[in-house]
Amino acid sequence: MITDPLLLSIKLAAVVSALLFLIGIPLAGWLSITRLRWKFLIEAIVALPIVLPPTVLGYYILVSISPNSSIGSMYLDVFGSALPFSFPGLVVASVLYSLPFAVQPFLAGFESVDKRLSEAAWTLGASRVKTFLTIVIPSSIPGLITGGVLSFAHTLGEFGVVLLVGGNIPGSTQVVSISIYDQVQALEYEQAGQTSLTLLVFSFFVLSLVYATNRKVWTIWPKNS
Amino acid sequence: MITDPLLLSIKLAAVVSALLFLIGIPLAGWLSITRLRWKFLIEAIVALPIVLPPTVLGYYILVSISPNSSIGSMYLDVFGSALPFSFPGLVVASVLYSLPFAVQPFLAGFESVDKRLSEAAWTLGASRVKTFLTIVIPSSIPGLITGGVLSFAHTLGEFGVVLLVGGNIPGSTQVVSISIYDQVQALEYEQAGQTSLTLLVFSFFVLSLVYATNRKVWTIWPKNS
Amino acid sequence: MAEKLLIDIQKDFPGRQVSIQTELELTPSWTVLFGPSGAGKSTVLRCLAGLETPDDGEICFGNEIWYSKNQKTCVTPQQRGTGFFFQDYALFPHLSVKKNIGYNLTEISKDEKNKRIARMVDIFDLSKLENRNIQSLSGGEKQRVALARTLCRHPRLLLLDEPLSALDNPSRIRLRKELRDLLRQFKIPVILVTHDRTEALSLGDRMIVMNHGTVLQDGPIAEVFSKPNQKTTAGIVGMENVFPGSIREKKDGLAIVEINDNLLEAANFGLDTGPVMVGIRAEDIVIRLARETNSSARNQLRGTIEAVVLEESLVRLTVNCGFSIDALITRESKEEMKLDVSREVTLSVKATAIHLFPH
Amino acid sequence: MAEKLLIDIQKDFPGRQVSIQTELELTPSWTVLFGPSGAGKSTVLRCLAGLETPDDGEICFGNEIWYSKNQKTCVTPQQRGTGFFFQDYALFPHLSVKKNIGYNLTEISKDEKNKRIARMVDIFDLSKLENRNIQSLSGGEKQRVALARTLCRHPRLLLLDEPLSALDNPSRIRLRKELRDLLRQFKIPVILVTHDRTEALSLGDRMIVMNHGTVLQDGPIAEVFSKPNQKTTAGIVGMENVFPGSIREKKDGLAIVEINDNLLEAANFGLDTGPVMVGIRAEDIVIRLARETNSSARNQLRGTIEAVVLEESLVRLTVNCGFSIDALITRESKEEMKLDVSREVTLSVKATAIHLFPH
Amino acid sequence: GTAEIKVAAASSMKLVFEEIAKEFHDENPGIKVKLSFGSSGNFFSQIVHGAPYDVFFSADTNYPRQLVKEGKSLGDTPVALYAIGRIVLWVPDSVGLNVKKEKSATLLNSKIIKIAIANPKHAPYGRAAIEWMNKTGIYSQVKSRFVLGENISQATQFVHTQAAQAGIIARSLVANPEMKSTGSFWEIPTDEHSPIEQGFIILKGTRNPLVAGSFSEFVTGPKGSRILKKYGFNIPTIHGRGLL
Ligand SMILES: Nc1ncnc2c1ncn2[C@@H]1O[C@H](COP(=O)(O)OP(=O)(O)OP(=O)(O)O)[C@@H](O)[C@H]1O
Ligand SMILES: Nc1ncnc2c1ncn2[C@@H]1O[C@H](COP(=O)(O)OP(=O)(O)OP(=O)(O)O)[C@@H](O)[C@H]1O
Ligand SMILES: [Mg+2]
Ligand SMILES: [Mg+2]
Repeated sequence: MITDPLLLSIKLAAVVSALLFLIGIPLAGWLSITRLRWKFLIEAIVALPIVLPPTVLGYYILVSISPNSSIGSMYLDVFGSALPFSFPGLVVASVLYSLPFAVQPFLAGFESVDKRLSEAAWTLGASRVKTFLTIVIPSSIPGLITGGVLSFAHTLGEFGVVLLVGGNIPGSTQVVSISIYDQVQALEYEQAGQTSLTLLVFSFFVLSLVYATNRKVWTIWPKNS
Repeated sequence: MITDPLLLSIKLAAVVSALLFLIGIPLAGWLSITRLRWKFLIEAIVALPIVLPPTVLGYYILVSISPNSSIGSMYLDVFGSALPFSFPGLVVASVLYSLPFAVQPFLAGFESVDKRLSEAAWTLGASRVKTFLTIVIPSSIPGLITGGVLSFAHTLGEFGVVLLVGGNIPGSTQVVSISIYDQVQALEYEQAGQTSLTLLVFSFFVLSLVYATNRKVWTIWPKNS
Repeated sequence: MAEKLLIDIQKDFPGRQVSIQTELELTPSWTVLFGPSGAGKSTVLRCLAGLETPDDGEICFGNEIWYSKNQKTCVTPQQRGTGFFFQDYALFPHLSVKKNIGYNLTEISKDEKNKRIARMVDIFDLSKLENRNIQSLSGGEKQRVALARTLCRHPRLLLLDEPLSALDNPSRIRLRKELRDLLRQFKIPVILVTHDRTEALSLGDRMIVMNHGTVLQDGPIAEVFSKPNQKTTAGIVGMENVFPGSIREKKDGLAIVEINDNLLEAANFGLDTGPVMVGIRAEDIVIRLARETNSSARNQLRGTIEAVVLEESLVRLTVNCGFSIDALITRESKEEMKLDVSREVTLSVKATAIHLFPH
Repeated sequence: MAEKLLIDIQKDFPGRQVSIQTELELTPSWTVLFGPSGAGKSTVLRCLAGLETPDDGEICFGNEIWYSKNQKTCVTPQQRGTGFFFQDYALFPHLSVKKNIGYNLTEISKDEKNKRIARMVDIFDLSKLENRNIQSLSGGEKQRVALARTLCRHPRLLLLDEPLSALDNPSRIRLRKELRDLLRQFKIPVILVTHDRTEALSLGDRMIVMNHGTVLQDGPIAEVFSKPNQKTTAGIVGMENVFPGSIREKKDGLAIVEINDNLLEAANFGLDTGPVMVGIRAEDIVIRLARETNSSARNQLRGTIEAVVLEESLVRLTVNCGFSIDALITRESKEEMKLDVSREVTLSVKATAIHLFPH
Repeated sequence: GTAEIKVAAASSMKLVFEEIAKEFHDENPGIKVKLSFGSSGNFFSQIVHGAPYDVFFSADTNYPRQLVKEGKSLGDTPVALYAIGRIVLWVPDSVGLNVKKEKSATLLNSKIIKIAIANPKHAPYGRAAIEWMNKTGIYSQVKSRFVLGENISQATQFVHTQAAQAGIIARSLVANPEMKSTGSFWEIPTDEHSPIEQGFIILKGTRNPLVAGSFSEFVTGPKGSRILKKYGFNIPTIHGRGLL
């Protein structure tokens, strides 16, 4: 079991990013192809969670997943443990909170893919879903990476929501952002500085890696004819 | 003078978004055309602020702009008032914090513009800057809007950084997210719910408007030949 | 009775309308959509592929209703199973040449798939490019890949939007020949958009001439070329003597071609006996009053002048020699030989001036 | 002495190399880069425009060094002031047709700017499309807009990458004629990439034939067409009799053309007196043993056979009538007339078979 | 003219100070009191870096004491107390336990899966809770069930949402009608943990030391004490400066 807050954060961010790919790509994909008149309302709803302060959002999430809410009791019945103050609870909350940071760049990426490529795939018999998976997604790598990076980093630094839904339990919900906060509150500035530095160095390393690889993708596919 | 926290938040978000366009577009533009080998490091640095918990980031920003720091004292000398615990201080902190949410989508947008359009503009004698302004930017509207929306919404919901740098002073730095937080802290759930709802309704309205307009942009420019 | 493709559609654009009404037999034949830039050719093709929804009318493919305004039916592009070649290629930039060609070939076994791709690579001379990425290809190379990709699927109706227009001359001539042969085995109807006369003549059985969004003429290709129904059409297709004929025999590098019971000798560039389209430019026909010998002009036809029309600095003679044929001569020649209606003349044509388009 | 454009560059691609070494006079002349798909034509043009940096060599435009590997110089595209026409248009999708054409026309007054745009709109027949957005244009319409945009700036070197290839036939013919006239006033050197023989012949003064990334032949256009230096070149350019000549006078719809002191009569389609390029297809020349009368073939030249070459089913005769001219006849004709080297013959050509390319 | 003071107070004191400020304003109409609430730890950082508050009412005595050390106190006067907090054990009705009867044993019930407390690392209420549990000897048995709020208000939210089934929270917060109607509490005897002393200082940077002084005197005076008591605080027997 992971007890180090940094590792826990990384695990959380990785799980959340992965889930956001799973949820965000179909959602953004649907938004990019639907001809629904009111799709902009859905786009707006997806972006809404950002405008609430995280702790407040956390409070509302907590209310709606606590065991006496319908969602919470359903979860309790199925999995035998409560959602709040657990790692799965953190995941649910972070996914909700970071959703717009994934969906928005995904959508921007999908919308900039030439419509004719999709049309070509359709006439080659590929279903809309297959076209989306094999043509649109691979042509939107920069957007997907942006979304992935934003949501990964955002989850790493997430604090308010995680604090409220997680309850700061060492080894299960005490992620690194909370532990740094605690250190600052306890006026342990030196320790806080060290933890922050570790987090920054790690993040810098990961982000650099992602961006450097992304760059390479474009070198393999030169843009000049 | 604006005293209502919601109006103050809107003002802050508007100023910050505007500044992020001013700062983020050149930065993302430079990143999109530079052939610098190490540009991915700069991309990583831009994204770094997200990974720190907002209050911790706020703490470090506070330390570095307080009048005992060099930046802070310089500002004090020039403008005659201290940066922290003032509206300009909030702006500085929010810009720093929201920078990646603007720069990333901008960059993804710029990078998806066909290289040949820029080349065409160059051979028509347009400088790199003019090309960027007149060709690349108008061709990346979805990315720009995504960046703008993300940073506007993000600033509206920003809490930790603003709390630390602003100090929750009614009428000058008490933005709506902090006042909702206060209400929740004081268990004034009903009032918090009302303020949240106002904020959500307002944001929903703004976001819908933005997305609906964005949609229209694409209807004016049909993609099929 | 062969099944038919019924097209009767109308598509509105701001300030412009494209409409077409025609019926094509679903036999392995070639229909050419011919017309100048902006005529609406691509629009018609896109409606047939299901990429564009017409604003009115219907499209029936045999018994299948592909589109019907009244019945509110619009079959998806996937279900139509047409092959579509895009004017600007629309190749997948993230896939290699090979993967582009084999895209979505899922119904067949892997072996069969590889075989098909290999055949396409071979036919379109792409062997050196197989694993290249699309962005590094030149314009012509891209076009060949796009053609290969479209044909690889054995579609049941092939829609080609100017497939050869960006190719260089040698490749174009080679592919034009091969395209027909190649498609013969697939036994599918083809609709070809082009604005190249030679391409239309070489490939088309039937021709639909469009201009400003409407159909000007619609009929067998020889008829449209030889008897344009109006001046606009004539201007668009250009004037030509075009006759359906057939190669009777071949000897010593000459092909003996029969047109309406007349035998002509044509230089033979490797065509087989069988039906051909015969084209003779009006300006290539030499008129004389008597038969002559000792000339390299091998084909001599006797006929009577039916019409004399002045055309700018030239004179167009229509001569009946069992079938009508046009000749273009200078005014001076006409004066010198005193040519006029009902005068009997000899037409002579060099074997090399008789153009055979395989059919 | 006119200034020169010196090109001596090499560009490496994975598995392919493009290199060229030549010198062009910076006079208002047309150089044609000719070659099949993938030959490297676009690459050379992009290096000249500064869009691609060569891997070795140098480019000098008069006294200006545009690129030099040794001096580590590479002038930006903006400073070079070349006009570049992109093979795939590269029109700005967010600007109207008019705004595309007038893009970055900042050095001139607004009045002047509008006048220029109006002129371009007129020349390229875009008046109905002026305010349309680019995405709604058809393929050919896009190409015309792109041409107009490039020419609107009066560049000091014009680089055209297949400017007419996607146009329909009537527009292509019209624009081919107009392009030369139009550019004459601008007095700029033009480098044209094409794989269309007629286009090359109509527009080019000089021709550089490329294949597989290297230059095969480089010289005056008539020379390259008439005397290809090797079989590959011959295959690429196609065989033609091409001579520089000039129209002496015009009468009764005929143009009297002088080639090497011989006078020929050609059908005149509105050309003025002055220098022209004269093209006669080898297969259009009729050979007979004696002079003849009463024929619509107006041009008769006496000459001696210099060479007899068998070509597949045909025979190519090279006849010297003061200048060398090739004729293509069937084997049967050769046998019947017993043609052989040093035999004297009469060549006759119809006035309509003499093709004049304005120069 | 009107004078203005800025008062920084712990967020758990929001209701109390809003009432105090109102009464103070009624008494001194010329003085405007601007209240800022937040975590005492954050106020500490902010004051160190020049935050423009006049008086700082902390939720403990540690942060103000540190500030005195940093030389941020007006005239270097030491921390003065203004209230003593109390903790209670609060259980939502839905759990179905009678906390008033079972007292500390409530926490050992298997229905109590999570126990909300404030983070003992920096929140005095949390520290007091731990101390009490140690004293009653249940600490080691319940320790694994803790969920930690950043401050006492958050701990309260945990139980109030019933995500946690019991909470050791401030007496002042259960007076809130929201809490009253949804659960019941048992007051933890004050002798089972050291007193939760809450101190304040007048800050050196104050522009208006007189007004700041009169406001803090109002808080510690009879009217302030009455309000504090009403919200469940005990009043320190000696307010005298220099006590700490
Ligand atoms: N989305 C659109 N909006 C407005 N007008 C359109 C749209 N699509 C096509 N058009 C117009 O309809 C007409 C027909 O276009 P289409 O692309 O079918 O021409 P085309 O015959 O294929 O020409 P080309 O040979 O140049 O490709 C053109 O005038 C074009 O401008
Ligand atoms: N970025 C690149 N990477 C790899 N190979 C390239 C790249 N750009 C061009 N090439 C190759 O260089 C060769 C020359 O390409 P170029 O585009 O100059 O041909 P072209 O003569 O213009 O042909 P076309 O008439 O088909 O446009 C081609 O084989 C092409 O595949
Ligand atoms: Mg078209
Ligand atoms: Mg090219």
